[in-house]
Amino acid sequence: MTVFVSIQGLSVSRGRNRLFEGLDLTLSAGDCVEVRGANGTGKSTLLRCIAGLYQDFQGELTAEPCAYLGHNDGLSALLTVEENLRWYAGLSGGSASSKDIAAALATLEASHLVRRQARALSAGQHRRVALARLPLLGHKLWLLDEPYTALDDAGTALVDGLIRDHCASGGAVMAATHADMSVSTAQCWVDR
Amino acid sequence: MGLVRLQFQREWRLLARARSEALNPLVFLIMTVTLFALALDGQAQALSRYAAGIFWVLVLLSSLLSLDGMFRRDFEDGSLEQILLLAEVPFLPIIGKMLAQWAATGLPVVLMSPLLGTVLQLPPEALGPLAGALLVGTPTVSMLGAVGAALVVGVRRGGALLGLLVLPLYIPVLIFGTAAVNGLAAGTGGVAQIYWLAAMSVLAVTLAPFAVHAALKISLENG
Amino acid sequence: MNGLKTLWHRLGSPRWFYQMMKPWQTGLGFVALVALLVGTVWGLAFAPEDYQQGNSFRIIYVHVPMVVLAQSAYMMLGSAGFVLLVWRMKMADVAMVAIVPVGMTVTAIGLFSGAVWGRPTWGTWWEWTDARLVSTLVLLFLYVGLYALREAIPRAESAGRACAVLAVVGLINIPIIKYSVEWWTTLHQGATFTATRMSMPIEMAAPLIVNIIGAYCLFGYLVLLNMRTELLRRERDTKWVGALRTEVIDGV
Amino acid sequence: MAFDSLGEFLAMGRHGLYVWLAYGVSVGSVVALVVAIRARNANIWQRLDEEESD
Repeated sequence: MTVFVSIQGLSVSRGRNRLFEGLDLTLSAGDCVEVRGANGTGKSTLLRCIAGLYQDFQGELTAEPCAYLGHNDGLSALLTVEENLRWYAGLSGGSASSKDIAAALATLEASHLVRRQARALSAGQHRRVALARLPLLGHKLWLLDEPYTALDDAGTALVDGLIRDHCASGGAVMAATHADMSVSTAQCWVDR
Repeated sequence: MGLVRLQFQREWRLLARARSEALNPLVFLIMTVTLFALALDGQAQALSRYAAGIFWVLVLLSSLLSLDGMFRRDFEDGSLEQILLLAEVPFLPIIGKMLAQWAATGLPVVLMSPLLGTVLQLPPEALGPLAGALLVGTPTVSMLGAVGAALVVGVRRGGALLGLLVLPLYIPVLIFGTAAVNGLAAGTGGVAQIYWLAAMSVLAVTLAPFAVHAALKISLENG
Repeated sequence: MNGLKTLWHRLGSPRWFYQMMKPWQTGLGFVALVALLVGTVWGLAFAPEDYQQGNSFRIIYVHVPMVVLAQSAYMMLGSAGFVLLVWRMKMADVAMVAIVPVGMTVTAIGLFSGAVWGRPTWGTWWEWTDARLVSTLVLLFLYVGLYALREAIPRAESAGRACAVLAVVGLINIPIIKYSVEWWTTLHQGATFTATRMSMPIEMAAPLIVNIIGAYCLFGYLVLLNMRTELLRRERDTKWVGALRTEVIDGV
Repeated sequence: MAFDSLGEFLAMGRHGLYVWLAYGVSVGSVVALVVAIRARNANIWQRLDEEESD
């Protein structure tokens, strides 16, 4: 049972106020943890710490390389959906054929957007394309910061399916959300 | 090396799609050269004596325009942090980005320098040395500028601050660049300065990626 | 070797630094006061007149110490930046915060006194052929850049590390800048000798050495005081600062 | 003593203006710097007292 993330006594403070302290957590294959807490209590900061983007923390933290989806979708407005996804696959060391890209988009029912420039997408479509890159990156650990923003019900169901399949095939997911996730296996409250 | 090419192609495609934005620094250079020529054209003889220095200063100033936007668009749409996250060796995409920035600003300046040099009344025998000195000197400008750009990418209205941080570091390039052109044109020897420019470019190309990487990690922390 | 290691770790702890550096601070303060008084009076009143420049050369006793100090302060900034980036030692950031304003003021003084010295010697308020004056001007730009960058970044931790990167990059560029400026000034030199670089008999040089030592002690005093103040500001919520407050009646 | 009288010392040959201008501003700036840093320290202590009392 490979462990993707292990955290002991993690505490983070922003300036002089402390966001959270003494956080313990382990994430292994098949886990899907919901990170919960009121606004501004450090949910995003926790994910950024695990992803390695934020180093100002005390405590023990070891994590595998991960695929991270932040508040902004990380899509270049002037590039088409295909160009964005091909760049992502190449960046993470792999490569993506048109078939892989089509398959990834299909899981989120966004295949028809493949030729469109990112700036021409609606917020929901933009988010779906951003999520579509996850299977292409070849990382088992996914860190998602509010994945459901701007998604309609159909979109939310598709994302749940994506996460369920990923966990089933030995991956692990940590998602910061405001509402209960149907696919989550555990909850982690940062502000309790 | 694949990552360098991958990032270079991506930057080049982005520049091609936002052609006007990519050409702004060059248009700025052409305009400012014309302004100087208009202001001083009366004393053609005097202008040619200072043309090399004027041209180098304008190249340095126009580079600030392109550098300011170098990381800003990727920072705002979130793809910049993905480079640091996903790339096995983050220095390679950074080098790809810097080469693309040089190719979009440094190279065109070198190619246009004969034309703009004559506008500034530079004697014909000085045009070759000008192009050569620019070719060897502009990589340092792009590389050091990239460090400054990475430091101010998270700062609102970082453009003015970028100038303050980077222009003092450009002074050796300005001194040796101007001396090289004047020396070679007058035949009194400017080759040593060309070697200096080349040495600085090699030093910048090897060290700047580390500084840019450190600066980007810092700027992304409060992202 | 492990004595050094424990010292390194101790240096890192704010409380230890605050208390252990107090005697060094006051000591350096007194030595600086005495040395600068002696050196200045000696240089102004007792050192012999320069046969070429007359008495205007006495400005050397304030100009040279300030310029030398300005350069060493930037070296310290660069190394503190390196320590901050590599070992993530918070004390290095405190040191940088303390050094920048002192270094900037010292550079400005060196620049001003050098310019005033130029007036009687070369007849101009600003002398482009004096390599030390020009490189001091560039050094001032580097200090202002560091100061502006720290002001521009809201988050204290990021501002500290960003300044560290800039200080290290600046440090690597300083020798290149100095060489190019020196080469450039000799290019425009022509006949005039550089008045500020002269070989001096011992009775002229002695007060200068005393003043340079005094300047370094003053710098040590100011930086230590500034660092301990910054530590108080950063650690004001901690228990040891609370305890300090109840103990101490008059403050410093 | 390199000068014969106080008057001559102040005159500094014909360079009095420059020598005293340079020293005046330099010493003035150093003193101002010392005062500013000591004031910053005292200010921190004073702010600590205020925070403690409220």
